[in-house]
This record gives sequence, C-alpha cells and structure tokens, in this order.
Amino acid sequence: MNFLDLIWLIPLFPLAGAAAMLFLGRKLDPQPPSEVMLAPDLAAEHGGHPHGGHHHGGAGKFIVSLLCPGTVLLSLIFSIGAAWQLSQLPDRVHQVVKFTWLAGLPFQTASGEMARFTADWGFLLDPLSAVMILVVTGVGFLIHVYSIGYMAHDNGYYRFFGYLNLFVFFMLTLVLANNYPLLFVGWEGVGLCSYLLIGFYFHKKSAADAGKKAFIVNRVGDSAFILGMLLTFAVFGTGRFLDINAAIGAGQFHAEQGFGILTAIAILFFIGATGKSAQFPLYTWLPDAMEGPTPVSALIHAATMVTAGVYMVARSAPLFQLTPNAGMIVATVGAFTAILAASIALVQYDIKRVLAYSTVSQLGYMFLALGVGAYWVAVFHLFTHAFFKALLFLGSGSVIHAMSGEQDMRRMGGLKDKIPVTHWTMWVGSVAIAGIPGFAGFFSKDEILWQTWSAPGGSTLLWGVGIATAAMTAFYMWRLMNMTFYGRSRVAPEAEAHIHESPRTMTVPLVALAAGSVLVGWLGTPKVWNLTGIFHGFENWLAPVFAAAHESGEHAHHDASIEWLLMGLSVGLAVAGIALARWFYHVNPSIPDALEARFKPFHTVLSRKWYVDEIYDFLFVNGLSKGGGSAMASFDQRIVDGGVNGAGWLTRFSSRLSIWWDTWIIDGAVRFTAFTVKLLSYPMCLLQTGRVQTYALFMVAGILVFFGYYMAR
Amino acid sequence: MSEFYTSTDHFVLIPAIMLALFGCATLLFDFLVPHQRRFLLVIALAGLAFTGYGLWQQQAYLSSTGFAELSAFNGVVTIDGFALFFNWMFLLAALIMVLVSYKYLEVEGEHHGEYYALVLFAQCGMFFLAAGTDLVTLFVGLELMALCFYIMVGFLRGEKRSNEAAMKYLLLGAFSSGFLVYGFSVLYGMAASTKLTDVAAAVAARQAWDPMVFLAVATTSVGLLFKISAVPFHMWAPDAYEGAPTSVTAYLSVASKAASLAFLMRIFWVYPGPLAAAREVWEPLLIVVAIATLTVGNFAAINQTNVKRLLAYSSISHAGYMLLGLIAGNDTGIKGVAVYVLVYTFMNMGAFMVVIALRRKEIIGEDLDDFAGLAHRSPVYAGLMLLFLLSLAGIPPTAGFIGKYYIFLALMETGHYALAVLAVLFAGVALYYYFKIVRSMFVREAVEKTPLASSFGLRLALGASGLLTLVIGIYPEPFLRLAQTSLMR
Amino acid sequence: MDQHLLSIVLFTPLVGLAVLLLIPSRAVTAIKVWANVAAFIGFLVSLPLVTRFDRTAGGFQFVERADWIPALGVKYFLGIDGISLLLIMLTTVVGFLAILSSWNAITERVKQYYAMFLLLQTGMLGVFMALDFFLFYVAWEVVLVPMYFIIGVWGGPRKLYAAIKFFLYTLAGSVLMLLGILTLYFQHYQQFGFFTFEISELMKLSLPLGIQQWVFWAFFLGFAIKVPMFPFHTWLPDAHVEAPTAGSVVLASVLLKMGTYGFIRFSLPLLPEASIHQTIVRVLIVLSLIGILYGALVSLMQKDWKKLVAYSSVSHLGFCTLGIFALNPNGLAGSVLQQVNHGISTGMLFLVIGVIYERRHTREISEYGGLAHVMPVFATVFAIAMLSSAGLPLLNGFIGEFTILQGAFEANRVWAAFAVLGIIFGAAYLLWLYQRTMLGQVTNAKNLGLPDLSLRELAVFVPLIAWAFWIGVYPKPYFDILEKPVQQIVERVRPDYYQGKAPAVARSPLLPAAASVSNHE
Amino acid sequence: MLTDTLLFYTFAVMVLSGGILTITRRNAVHSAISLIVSLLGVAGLYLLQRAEFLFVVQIILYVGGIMLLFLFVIMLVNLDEAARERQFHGQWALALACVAGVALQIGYVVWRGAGSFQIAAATPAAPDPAAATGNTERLADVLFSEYLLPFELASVLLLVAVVGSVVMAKRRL
Amino acid sequence: MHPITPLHYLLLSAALLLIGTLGVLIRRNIVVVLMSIELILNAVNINLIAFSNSLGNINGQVFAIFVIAVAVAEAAVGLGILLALFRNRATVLADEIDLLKW
Repeated sequence: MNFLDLIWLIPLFPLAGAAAMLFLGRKLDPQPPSEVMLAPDLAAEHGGHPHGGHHHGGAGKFIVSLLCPGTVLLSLIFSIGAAWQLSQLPDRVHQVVKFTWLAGLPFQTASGEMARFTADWGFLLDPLSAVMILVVTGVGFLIHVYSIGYMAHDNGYYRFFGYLNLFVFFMLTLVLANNYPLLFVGWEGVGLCSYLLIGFYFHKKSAADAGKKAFIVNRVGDSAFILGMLLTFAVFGTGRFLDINAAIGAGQFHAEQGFGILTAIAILFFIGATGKSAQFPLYTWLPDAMEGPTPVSALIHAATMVTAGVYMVARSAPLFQLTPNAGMIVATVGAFTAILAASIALVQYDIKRVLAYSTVSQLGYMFLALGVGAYWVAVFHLFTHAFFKALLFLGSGSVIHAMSGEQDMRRMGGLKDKIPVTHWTMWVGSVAIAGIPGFAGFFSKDEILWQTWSAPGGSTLLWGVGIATAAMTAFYMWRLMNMTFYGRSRVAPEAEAHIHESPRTMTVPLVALAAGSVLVGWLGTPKVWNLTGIFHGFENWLAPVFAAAHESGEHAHHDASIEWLLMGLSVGLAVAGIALARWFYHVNPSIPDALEARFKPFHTVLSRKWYVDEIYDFLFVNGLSKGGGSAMASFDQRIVDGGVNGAGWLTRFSSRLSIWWDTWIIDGAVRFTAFTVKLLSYPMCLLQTGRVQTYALFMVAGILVFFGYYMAR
Repeated sequence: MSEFYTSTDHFVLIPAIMLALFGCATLLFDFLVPHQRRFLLVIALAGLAFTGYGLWQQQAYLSSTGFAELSAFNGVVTIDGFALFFNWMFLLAALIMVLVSYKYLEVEGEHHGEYYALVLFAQCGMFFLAAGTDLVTLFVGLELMALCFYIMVGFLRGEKRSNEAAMKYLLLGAFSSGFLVYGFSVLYGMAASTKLTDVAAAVAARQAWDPMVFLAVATTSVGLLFKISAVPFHMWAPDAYEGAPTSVTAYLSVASKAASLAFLMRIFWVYPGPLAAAREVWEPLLIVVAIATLTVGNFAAINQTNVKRLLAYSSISHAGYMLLGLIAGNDTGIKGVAVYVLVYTFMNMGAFMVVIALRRKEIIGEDLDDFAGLAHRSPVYAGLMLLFLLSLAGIPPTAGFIGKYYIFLALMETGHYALAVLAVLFAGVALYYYFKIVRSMFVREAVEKTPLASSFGLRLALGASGLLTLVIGIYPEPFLRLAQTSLMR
Repeated sequence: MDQHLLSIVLFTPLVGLAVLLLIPSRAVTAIKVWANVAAFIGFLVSLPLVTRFDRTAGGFQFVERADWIPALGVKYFLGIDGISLLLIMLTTVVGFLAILSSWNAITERVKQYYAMFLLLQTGMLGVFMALDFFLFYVAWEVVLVPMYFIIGVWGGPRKLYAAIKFFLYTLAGSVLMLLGILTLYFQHYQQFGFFTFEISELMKLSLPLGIQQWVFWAFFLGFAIKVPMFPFHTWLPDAHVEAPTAGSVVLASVLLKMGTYGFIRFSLPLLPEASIHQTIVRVLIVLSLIGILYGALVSLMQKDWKKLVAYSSVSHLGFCTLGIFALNPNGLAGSVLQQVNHGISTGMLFLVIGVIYERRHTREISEYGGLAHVMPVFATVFAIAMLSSAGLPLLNGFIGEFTILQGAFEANRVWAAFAVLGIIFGAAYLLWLYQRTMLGQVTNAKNLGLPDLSLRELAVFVPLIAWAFWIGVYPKPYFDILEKPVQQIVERVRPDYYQGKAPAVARSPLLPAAASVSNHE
Repeated sequence: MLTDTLLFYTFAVMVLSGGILTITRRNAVHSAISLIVSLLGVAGLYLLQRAEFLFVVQIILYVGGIMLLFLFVIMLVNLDEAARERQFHGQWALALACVAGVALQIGYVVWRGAGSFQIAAATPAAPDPAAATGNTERLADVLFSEYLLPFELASVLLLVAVVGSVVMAKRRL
Repeated sequence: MHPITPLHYLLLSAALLLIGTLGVLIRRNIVVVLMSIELILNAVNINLIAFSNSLGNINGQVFAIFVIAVAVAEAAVGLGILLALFRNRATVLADEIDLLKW
C-alpha cells in the first residue's frame, strides 16, 4: 500500500485513541477519575505515584493499555513505511493536501499584489518531517508502553492515555503540517496537552499552577509566532513551506545585512521557539513542568514537544539563511541558555530537576547549531537527544518508582545492585550525554562544537561556551549517577524496605532506548573519520531539505588536525568532568560541602537558579513588595494572586486601575448625570410651593424675561 | 332666513348648537327627573353623537366641494380642515371622558347632571377655539371652556384638594386671560378690527420689531402659553391635575391642551395667523420657553410619587414637544403637532383611565404603591398601562414614536439640530420616570388585593385607546393622511 | 415560498407568542413545552435560508418589499446577505437553546417569561433582516423592552438598577442614532425629491464629508453602546450579572451583535468617506484595542464568575470592531465570523455558569474549586467552552481571531501587535478561572454532592460544541458565504482595493509601506 | 380740549388711587369701596371717550352687580379674623420689584416706540359719530350683525357661570 | 396743556394693569385678589375704548362689553368656588391653601 498518500492518517490514529478515551474511557475504567478530598494536607502525600505492587485493574484497563499504545504503534508503522517510500523518491518531497482548512479572503501583500489568506489541511513529508515523525512515534510508542507500568495504579488511567494520545496527534500534526498555520495548530495543541498532562494531578495545586505557567509562558511565545506568521503572509502571500522556499529559491529576496522585514520574521519565529523550546528568557516553565508524571516529562518535556521550536526554526532554514543577524541572535541565546542551565544543574538535588535543566541546556546546544547555520547537526542532536534524554527520564522515573516517590538525590545512593537494569541503562544514557566517543551524544555534540568553531556564523567565543557546557554536562550527569547509584545508601529505612526493580513494561523500553542511545549516533560520524555511507547517512538524508543552507554553509575546509585537536579536547574535558564528579561524590564526598562552604555565595546563586525566577518575580509579579521567602513558593503565590505569569503585578495594578476607572470615571460620569438630574429635579419640585401667588409671581417673572429679551435685543 | 342668520351660518354652527342644546337638556333633565344618571349619560352621548354628525357633514361638504374653508357670521368663525381635525380630537376626548366618568363619579359620590352639561359646554367653547377667526369669538370661546374647567376641577366640592385646585386654577386662569385680552386690545388697536385677517394684515404692515407688535406678542403669549401649561406659566398644571377628579384631569390634560394649542396655532401660525408675520420676534421666545418646558417638565417628574402629578409633569413636557413642532414651523412641524395631539389624546387618556380604574371606595389609587404588583392582579390593565407609558416615552412601535418622529424630523429639516438633540435626550429622561410606574407594576409585589373598579364604559374606552395606540404605532398611514389632508390648504 | 421565507422566519416566534398567551398561566408545563416547541419551529423554518441561500450571488436574497407607511416612504423591506444569514442562524439556534436552558431556572411568572423571550426573538430577527432603516429602528427598539423585563423581573438582587441602566444606555444611543437616520432621510429628500428609508436608496446619496462625519458619530453612539465599545461598556457587566442565565446568553450571543452588525450594514456602506476617514478609523481602532486589553485585564480581577465572562465579552467584541475597521476583506469576514464564535463560546460559558448557579445559587468564584472531581462531564464541557473562547486552534475562536488579526495586521502592524497581547490575556484569565473553579481539591463541602449534567443540559451544550468544532476545523463554508457581501462592502468603502496596493496606499494612510513599518517598536 | 384734559386727569387719578387703595386696604370692605371708586373713574373715562352705553353698563353692571356680589361674599365669609390677619403675602417685596421692573420695561417700550402707538383713524377726520346716530344704536348694529355669534356665545358663558356658581355655592345638589 | 392722546390712555391702562397685577401678587385675601383681577380687566377696557374712539371704530366698545361679561362670569364663579373652599377650609387666605404642592 502507498504509505506516502496515507500520511494524513498518521496523526489520526492517536486522535481516534484519544476520542475513544474521552467518550468510552469512563466505561472502560470505571473507578472515579480521582478521589474527592477535602483535606488539603492529603493532597501532598497523594503525589499520585503508585505505591508498591502492580496488578492491572480490570479488563477495561487492559483494553486501554492495548488500545492507546496500539494506535501509536500503528502510526509508527505507517511512518516507517512512509519514510521508506520517501527515500525512494528522487526529490524526497511529498505533499498531501486534504482540503482548504482556513479559507480566508483576498488581501494585499506588502508588495501590493492580491493574495488569498488560506491554509491547507495539508501534510508535507520530507526528510526532516520524516525524522521527526519517526522520533515522535518511535519514542512515543516506547513511552506509552512504559506508562502502562508506571501509571498502573493511578487514577484517571484512561484520562492519562487519552491525553497522551491527543498529544501525539498534535505533535504529528505539528511536524507533518505543510504550512505555518497548520503547524501552529499542532503547536498550540501540544501546548494544551502539556498543560493537561502537567496538571494531570490537578488536585495538586503546584501541579495545576505549573501547568498554567507552562501554558501562559508558551502563549507569550505563540503571540510572537502569530505575528511572525502574519508577517510571512504579508511578505510571501502564503504560509506554505514549499511556496516560501520556492520564492526564496527564486531569488526574489536577498540576504539582509541590517534588520529588514525578513529578519523581523525570523526573530519573531525564534521568540516563538524560545517559548516552546524553553530558551532564555522563557525557559522557567520547564523545570516546573516536572510536576507532571515522569513519562510525560520524558515524552513531552525531553524528547518531542520541547524540540518543536528547533524543528520550526530548522523548517524555516531558508529564511534564516537570508538573515545572518537573526542567526547570530539564535546562536547567542542558545549558547547562553546552554551554559546557564548547565550551571544551574550543577547543584540541584531533585533528580528530575537536574534532568530538566540538562534538557534546557541541550536545547541550547541545538539552537547554537541552528544559529551558526548547521541545521542538519541541530536536527541530528535533536534526534540523538530524544533517545538518551528520554532514556534518562524514564530511568529516573524508574528510580523514583523504586523509591516510592522519593526524588531527592540526597536520600538515595547505592541503588546500583538493587535496580540493576535501571542502573545500566541510565549509565549508558549518562555516558551518551556526557559525550564519550562511540555513544550517540558524542557524535552530535562534537559536530555542533566543530561547526560552531568552523562555520561562518560561528565564533571561538561560542565554541568556548559550548565546550565549557560540555564539561559541566559531564560533571552534573555523573554527580547524578554517583549520588543515586554509587556510594553508601542514604535511603530512608522505611523506603529501603520495598525498593524493587520496575516491571518489564518499564524496563523493556529502557533497554530499547539504551540501545538507541548507543547506535543512532553512528549515523553522523565526524568527517575526519572518513567513514562513508550509512555513517554519514543523517547528513545525506537531510541534504535536500537544507540544500539552500548548504551551498552557503559550505565553508573553506579547515585542516583535519584542528578538528582532531578539538575533538580530543572535548572528550578530555568530558572525562575530566566525570572523574571530578566521581571524586567529589564517591571517593571523597566531603569536598562538595567544603566547596559549598567556601564559595557560599556562588553556590547559593546557582542553587537559586541565578535568581531568574526572583528577577521575573521582581519585574513582573510584585517583587517590590516581598522579595524574600522561598523563591518558587512566593513566585507561585504571586502568580496565583496576579493571575498570570509575567504581567501579574502590572496586571493587578492595571486591572485594579481599570475597575476603578469603570466604577468612578465612566460609570461615575453616568451616575453623576443621573445624580444631577435628580438633584435638579428637587428644586424644580420645590418651586411648586403650593402658594398660588408664587405661581403668579413666576408668570410675571416670565413677562419680565420677555420684555427683557426685547430690550436686550 | 334673515341675513342675520344665513343657512351657511347654521350649517357651520350645527355642532356648537348641538352641544349647547344637549348641555341645557342634561341640566333640565336632571332638574325634572333627578337621579336618573343612566339617562344623563345617554343624553350626553347623544349630544356628542349629533355633534359628530354635524362635523361629519361639514367634513363631507368641504371634501365634496373642495373648498378650503367655509366661513360664517361674516367671518368670525371659519370651518376648515384645521378646525375639523381638532374638533374630532375634542370629540374623541369628550367621548372617552364621558364613558369613563359614569362609574368614577359613582365612586366619588358626586354624580350630577351639571357635570355632563359642563363637558358639553366646554366642548362648545373648544369648537370656537378651533374654528374662531375673530379675536372676540376666540376670547369668549376660551373663557367658556375655561369656566367649565374651573368648575369641573372643583367638582368634588367636599374635597379640600379639589376646591384648592379649582381656586388656584381660576385665579391664575383669570389672571393670565387678563393679559391675553390686554394683548388682544393692543392688536385691535393696531388693526381697528377684530378679524384675524385684518389683524394679520396690520401686523404685517408694521416692521418686525415694532414695540406695539411686541407688546401684543408678549402679553398674548402669556395667556396662550398658560393654557398649554408651558414654563414658566405651567405651575397651575400639577396642582390642578392632582386635585381635580381624575376623569376631569384626563379630559383637561388632553382636550384643554389640544384646544389651547389650536388657539395658539391660530394666533401664531395657521392661516390667517395674526402674529405669523412677527415670527422672528416670537420664535426665540418660544424656543426658550420650549427648552424650559422640556427641562422642568421632565426633571420635576422624576421624583414624583403621585402618579397623577407625575403624569401632570409629563404632560408639561409633552407641551414642550408640541411647541418644538411649532418652532420648526414648516409643514412637517405642523403636521407633527397635529399627529402629536392625535396620539397624545389616546395615550394620555389611556394612562389616566388606568388610574381611574384604580380608584375605588376608600382607595385613592393614585400613588406609585397602589400600582405595585398590578401585573399579577390584573395583567390586562398592567399591559395596557405599559403600552401607554411606552407610547408616552416614544418607544416604537407605539403611537408616541410617530408623534415624536415628526417633531424630530421637522427640527432636523429646519436645522434646529441642538434642539433635536436636546429633545431626544429628554426622551431618555422621560423613559426613566415612566418606568418607575412600570417597575412598581411588574416587579414589586401587590400590597392590596381589592379588585379594580371597572365598568363597561371604562373597558370600552380603555380597549379602544389601547388598540389605537398600538395601531397608530404599527400602521399610522390612514391617520397621517388624515392629518395631512386636514392641515394642508 | 421563497419570497415570503423571511417573513415566516420573522413572525414564527410572534405567532408562537400569540398561542402562548392563550394558554392559561396555571398550565406551567404546557407553557414551557409550547415555548420550546415554538422556538424550535422558529429554528426549523430558518433552515431553508441556509439551504436555499445562493453563495455565489452578491446582493440581497429572499428580498421582500412592500409599502408600509407610504406617507413617510417607509417600506416593509426584508432581505439578507451572507452576513445577516449567519447572524440570523445564530439567533434562531441560540434563541432556542436559551429557552431550552431555562426549563428549571424559571419558576415564577413563567408565562410572561417565555412571552418576553419570543418577542425578543422576533425583534432580534427583525434587526438582522431589515433593509429599511425605519423598520430596523423599530426592531432595534422593540428588543429593548423584553430584555428590560427579562433582566428586571427575573434577574438577581440588583436587577432593577441593571435593567434600567441597560435600557437608558441603549435608548440614549439609539435616539441619537435616530437623528442620524433622519438626517440621511432628509438629505435624500433634498437630493432626489422623495422620502425613503431604503438602504439601497440611501446608498445613492452623495454627502459632503462633514455631514457624513456627523451622521457617523450619531450612528457610532447607537452602535457602540450596544456593542459595547470601550467607554460605553459599563452597562454590560451589570446587565449580565443580574440577568437570568438565558437572558445573559441571548444578550451576549445576539444582542451585542446588533451593534457590530449596525456598523457593517449601515455605517460602512452608507458613509464610506467618513468610514475611511483617518481620525474616525483611528479613534475606533484605538477604542477597540483599549477594549480588548482592558476587558481582558478587568476580567483577570473579577471575583464573580459571571462578571468575568461579561468583561471577556468586552474584550472579544473589541476584536470584532477591530476587524470591521481594518476595512479589508479578512478583517470584516473575520469580524463576522468572530461574532458568531463569540455567540457560541460565550453563550456556552454563560450556560455553564447557569448550570452551576442552578445547583449552588452563587457565582462567587471562591465558592468553588475542584468541581472536576464532582462533575467530570461538566468540567469537560466547560473546558471546551473555555478553550474555544480562548481561541485554541481547531476550535472556532481561533479562526475568527486569526483572520481578524490578519486583517488588522494588513491595515497596520502595530494594531495587530496590541491585539495579540489580548490573546495572551485571554488565555490567562480563562485558564485561571478554570483552575480556580474546576481544579484543585474540593475545598467547599457544599460542592460535594453536586449532580453532573443532566441530559437536557447536555442537549443544550452538544449543538454548540459541535458547531464550535465545525467552524474550527472546516470554516470554508462560512468564508464562502461571507465572501461576496464582504467584497461589496470593501469595494463600497475602498473602491480600488481589489485592484491592488498602488492606489490603495495613495488613498488610505492605513497601509504603511512594506519596509517602512516594522512591527516590534 | 382743556376740560377734556382736566377731566381725564381727574378720572385718571380716581382710577389709579382707587386701584391702589383697593390692593392696600386692610379691610376687604374698604377695598371694595375703593374698587367702586376706581370703576367709577373708568366709567368717567368711557364718557370722555364718547362711549355712553358702556358708561351706563359700567355703572349698572359693575358698580351695581359685581360689587354687590363681592359684598355679599364678604358678608358670607365673615372676614373679621381675616382682617386681623397679616394682609400681605410674604413675597410682597419681590413682587413689588418684579412689577416695578415690568412697569419700567413697558415704559421703555412705549417711550421707544411712542410713534407706533399713535393710533389715527383709518378714515381721517371722521365726523363726530355721536352727531350722526347715537352711540347705542351703532353699538347695537355692530353687536347684532358682526358680533351676533360671540353674543350668543356669551349667553352660554353666563349660563355656565350661573350653573357653576350654583354648583359651587350650594351645600348639596 | 397738550391734548390727550391715546398714548395717555395706554399708559393709564398699563398702570392700572400693573396695579391689578400687584394686587394679585401680594394680597393674601382671595376676595381682594379677585378684585384685582377686575382691575386688570378694566385696564383692558380703557385700552379698548381709547382705541375705539381714536380709530372712530365702534368694535372696540363691543369688545369691551364682552370683556365686562367675562369679568362678571369669572367673578361669579370665582366667588362660588371661594365659598366652597371656605366651607371646607374656613380660610380665604391664598397662601394658606397649599395642600397641593411639589
């Protein structure tokens, strides 16, 4: 069968699953969606993590666990089929348009000719989107499977899977869309799902708040994205990727040196991306998003959704080619975010937060790559990162599962033998992310660094930042490994009791992902290794997409020696980082505390995450009043009071103002009129004294006026 | 027939004669066979019927011969479309009034033949107010009407408030008519004649700002504006309206106002309009008066709690609207005034009739509280009242809107934009106090449950007015054509 | 049949009313049943309008023209184009659902209640069908009275204040509008020698800009108060908060649209020069933008559930006016579509409030929380309503807002930038509302036993939800319906718009040259 | 001429002084008396103006009729305590001011347009009408030809007056 | 000694008119108020007669007759009402009858 023409089905399978869950879910899984609780204190302990034992509850639940991963599997199969058939095509582009979705009316483009404001319900399959759907469906499927075990004892089991499927649907729509508006549909959709899934334990206030924060921060980015789209329409008269690329390819537009209209578009898109992909300054929602169940963190906040921004920028590569300034901004922001997040990750104790910041940092890497014009590398890193970061999250999930919900690494340690599978898989993941040669992370990261060094857009400074980040990454990952699996156990005795390896539904995906984390890297080996064929598969595969990018990106070839040198340097640093971490947290655990004591202020700054949240707090929420207090707590407090992340303080002030305005000025004016009318009416009644001669007097006064008018004339 | 009294004279005079005759008839009948009130009613109605017949004949004659007018008694009285139109209005008002009075007077315990006689005599006076073309005729007609009203206002002789109202009304009325006739004397001095045509000629002969003309204008308008209760000559109205028997109030507020308006128009505008030539003199005065009238009428009405008094003030403001039509002064304006009078007759009498229905033994029924919960007790009455009030406020599709519509249009046509804006805004204010009544009818709970005092006559009149108020609002065509034909000469 | 279709649609509710009056007040159930039936019939008879409507034809269809008051040159002149069609369908559907929704809500004076609703229905339909200004004005005013009673009799504690406020505000505006109408009427008489109120005739007028502006402002007062645009909005929250649920629904869904419809149908075509005039456009746009942000901001701070939604209406209607005065096809079409959307989504939101109010008789947001545990279906419905109101893609709101934004953006990029802010806030206050009421633990014992949606209530929501998704996923039919009329209006205001930019720039200062304006300043 | 002038001023003084006394006398009876004086003065002016018939009417009707009516009423409603009451309304000063104002204005108007008030016979040099036919006949001619209708109307008016005063004055009908 | 012109009569009548007005305005005793009204009407008559004479036109005198008739009628009815009022209120003072006000 012809998968290429059926790509429009790929998103629909999960949608069907989601719909089924929405309508039939409660029938299949009759237990209440979530027990009603009056006592808030119950909420805390009801973290929603399953406590021990795992037996599937009822046939209904079983059907759910078959159906939902099943749909994703189906999509996976179709995706693979489509991808394979795509590779057979000469130009490796296939577009399927089902119908005109947004059928707007004619309008005048900036240049003045008429165009129609339309957007297809249409799908574009090219190497880039092929990679994405493979990642989404593949990793997505594994995580679905994992969730079967992980969520086994949670309430709203069906709800969880429904949301998850819905997410997959939107994500696939996002990556398959053939135009910006439809991409935006997926874009918003995944945002919604992340909101729903973060707030899955919606009885947990923190969870709900985090969800809201995520949604609204994203909305800020989205608004920029919308403007970007509108500007695109104004300039190109269309939102179709192919048409835009064609227009650019046709040389209608020239590279902008200053800040022209194209740069404006590019920057707006990038702002949108920073929202979705948690780049500075809009990254703060991602760590909070860890309130959600771990599989969600893995799928949405590591592997797929957060990479949507990267995908979108890559998708707009031809545009960014024309706007070097925009590219520079992207690179800078990426690099800065990378090192910032990494530095924060150095001192976190919550295992998931470490990973969250590491994700932010890795995304920074990708944007760095995009910024310097090495698009395929960015996508490559996205690809590898999807595997090992998902692996790490799932692993941490498995750990947390084993520790019955404990997330603080200071209460772990020595778990190596208790949960071996988890340990080994996570070991692989850490090695991969640390950038040890042979593992996936190494290849992509190293390529990024090399491009940063060599590409015209790149610079030594950016490279420096990158490599420093690499070293930090190695350090905090192995800090995590050491604190969790090695050394003596610091586990609370009662938890000690039932530490157990996770069920097979959870370990199997771990293993699969671990395998991936080793292998996929080999698709893009460094040029200097002079391997060929499959070992350069990734670049070649994506070549047609970034063709435009490449001519210009094709830079004067440096001599191999430098590349070897840099490679060695980065590896060396990685190893050093690992060693240091082992020394600190395994060999001689006292050092960190000593250091912490020595560099108290610095440590605090890091552990307070560079006070970014506080700064926002100060800027937007209402720092002017209370600065201190536990940062996050007060932050959320303010958010909730202020109503919205960001403009909270401003908002409260201005809306107070406007309410005041309403009641006093506008209504005031009205009431004042009414009041005066009433007021005037009293004297007018009082004139009516009831004395007949007063009346006569008034008549005479009238005559007086008449004559007066005659005389005054 | 002698040349004293030609057939034309007779033909023209028929309605007046009928009214006078039946007036005397009621008096006599009441004197000879006392306590046969039903017959009194019948006689009065018969009188009105004959009058109507006479008017009908005149209408037919005019339309058949195509004459613009038919003047008699060597020109002291003239029947033209204008006169006929207004006489129809008076007749309708009187008819309704007589119908509703029967039960009401029973309730008040003041049921006498004189009452009907006075109604008919007042009609007689009004006839000459609309038809007279001679200062003397008009003056005597006015006084005739006025006297009847003084007496009718004070008809509840046992009632302090009725006496007081009558006294005030008489004193001020006589006072104002003193000025009026003073003005007339000046006019006579100018023209050496009392015929309106001659006067008009004489006034036109002098230049606009001639002091004598002005003296005439000033003094005359005092009397005229008093009768239509325009500010600052309005102050009798609220007291008289409140103190008078409600049926009389209704009649007073409609018929007397309409008659005086006809009078005013005869003097100021309608052919031969003696003072028409001096327009530039009196227009500014009238504008000021109109604004004052609208303002005072609407504002003072706002915190009235006595419905009769509230309606009294509202009728003052309506006088203001009619004046606006006169100020605009073009055909639309005059037609507007006519239409306004037409619709005003129905809606205002209707509103007062509901008040009458609320008057029962031991229940005054004039206060806002007496209206509370009327919607439950008798939804029909409440609905009708709502209709009348909406119409008074000028909300389409009710008759009131048509009237206001013409006024506004006339103002826009003649470029009185500021006045137009003022007028429409006051419509808003008016709505506010009318809806005070609506509110207490529909929203508040009933306080007392005594059934309403309704009679066949009342129901008939009420139904008719309600129907007309609605019909004129929805399909005004025939009525507009009537006004059109009657006023354009 | 076709030539009387509109009259049939128009008068069905009135006939229903007549029959209703014959039913004795005691037979409450009979009254309820009949009212629902009548409203439903009203909906059914309006369906042929859709099926027989010719999308390809410009101009008005189903035209009905008869003398009404020849003396004034008033005609009984009905006719619809795409714009009216959509609003009429909205009216019939929402009207029916509103009546259906008040089955349990209204216990006293049931007969009067339903009578008022049927009367209201006719009035609103008349407004959207009339092609004769007089008829339009009459219908416009007819709407006021029943709404006054619906608020004033069956409303909340401060109902009297709210009701009279609503009435006076709207009346004040509309009487001034009447003066504007009369000016046109008289001008036409002077230019052509006969009186008429027909829009088509009045469009032949050639008025000096001065008069056009005066008339425009007169109209503006009438329409802007109804919409309501920024400084005139204060009647809205009161009216909404005090009105019974169904009242709020109709008020928000249909009544407010009378204002925007007035702008589209009358201000633009009749006063083209004034409508394109710089200052006027600037003022209106600025007011719209203020309305958007301002409504959103105020909503954020509301403690009262219903008031919040009411203020959100101000914000949404701001989008509609923004779209109208972008004066280009997408702006207008988006605006009309957004009017329908607002009708659907805000209607749903008010119904949601009604449902919960019937159960708990309070609208204090702080009274609620964690309802998602107790009433999952309800929570889902609310979520959909909220998302469609917040403009989430694949729901109706997005299509409208996005198209409007395109229009605004085309006109002037800075406006669009501001309007986008409104979207962010929109998400904010709605999410926050949802979170405070639906999520978290059940903090209030009173909420524990609340029953979930009954079938009847669900039946009220389902059509609206379906509609929301339809517009969101496949809006093409709507744009097809709107294309012709919008084109006519745009060509009326900017004759050479469709010829492309070059002249347009010369004519209107609204379109900045491509390079000169960048949108992030 | 001289006699005319003198008479005019005499009567004028009667009229005005009588009027002033009427509105200033404490006792209503005195007011009535001074009103009679004033009315007589007016009658005299009629005579000066060759309106003999009116002169008679004035004497008989007013002085004879109306004044009696007044006096009856004064007797009926015994005004002794009324006489003891304060006589002037509280607003008298204001009223005086207003009236004075109006007086000035009228004066101004008259002075301004004295010319326009100079009434002259439409037909100049009218022969002394009294010589031709008596004033009364001419009056009658006009009254019963030209003013027949008002005359009839006046009868109705008087009837109403009678009925009215009866209705009002009688204790019960 | 200059001749007497209509102007003199005009001024005289104006004066009488104002005196009457003053009486209406300031006298509390309704009887006297009615008298003042008589004064006003007489002022009118002076006017009419003066004009009639100087115009050599008799109509003025006729008019005057009607004015007198009206004066009589008003006086009669006025006094009647006064009696009715006096019966109920036992006062003839104008500013004491103020039940109806505001």
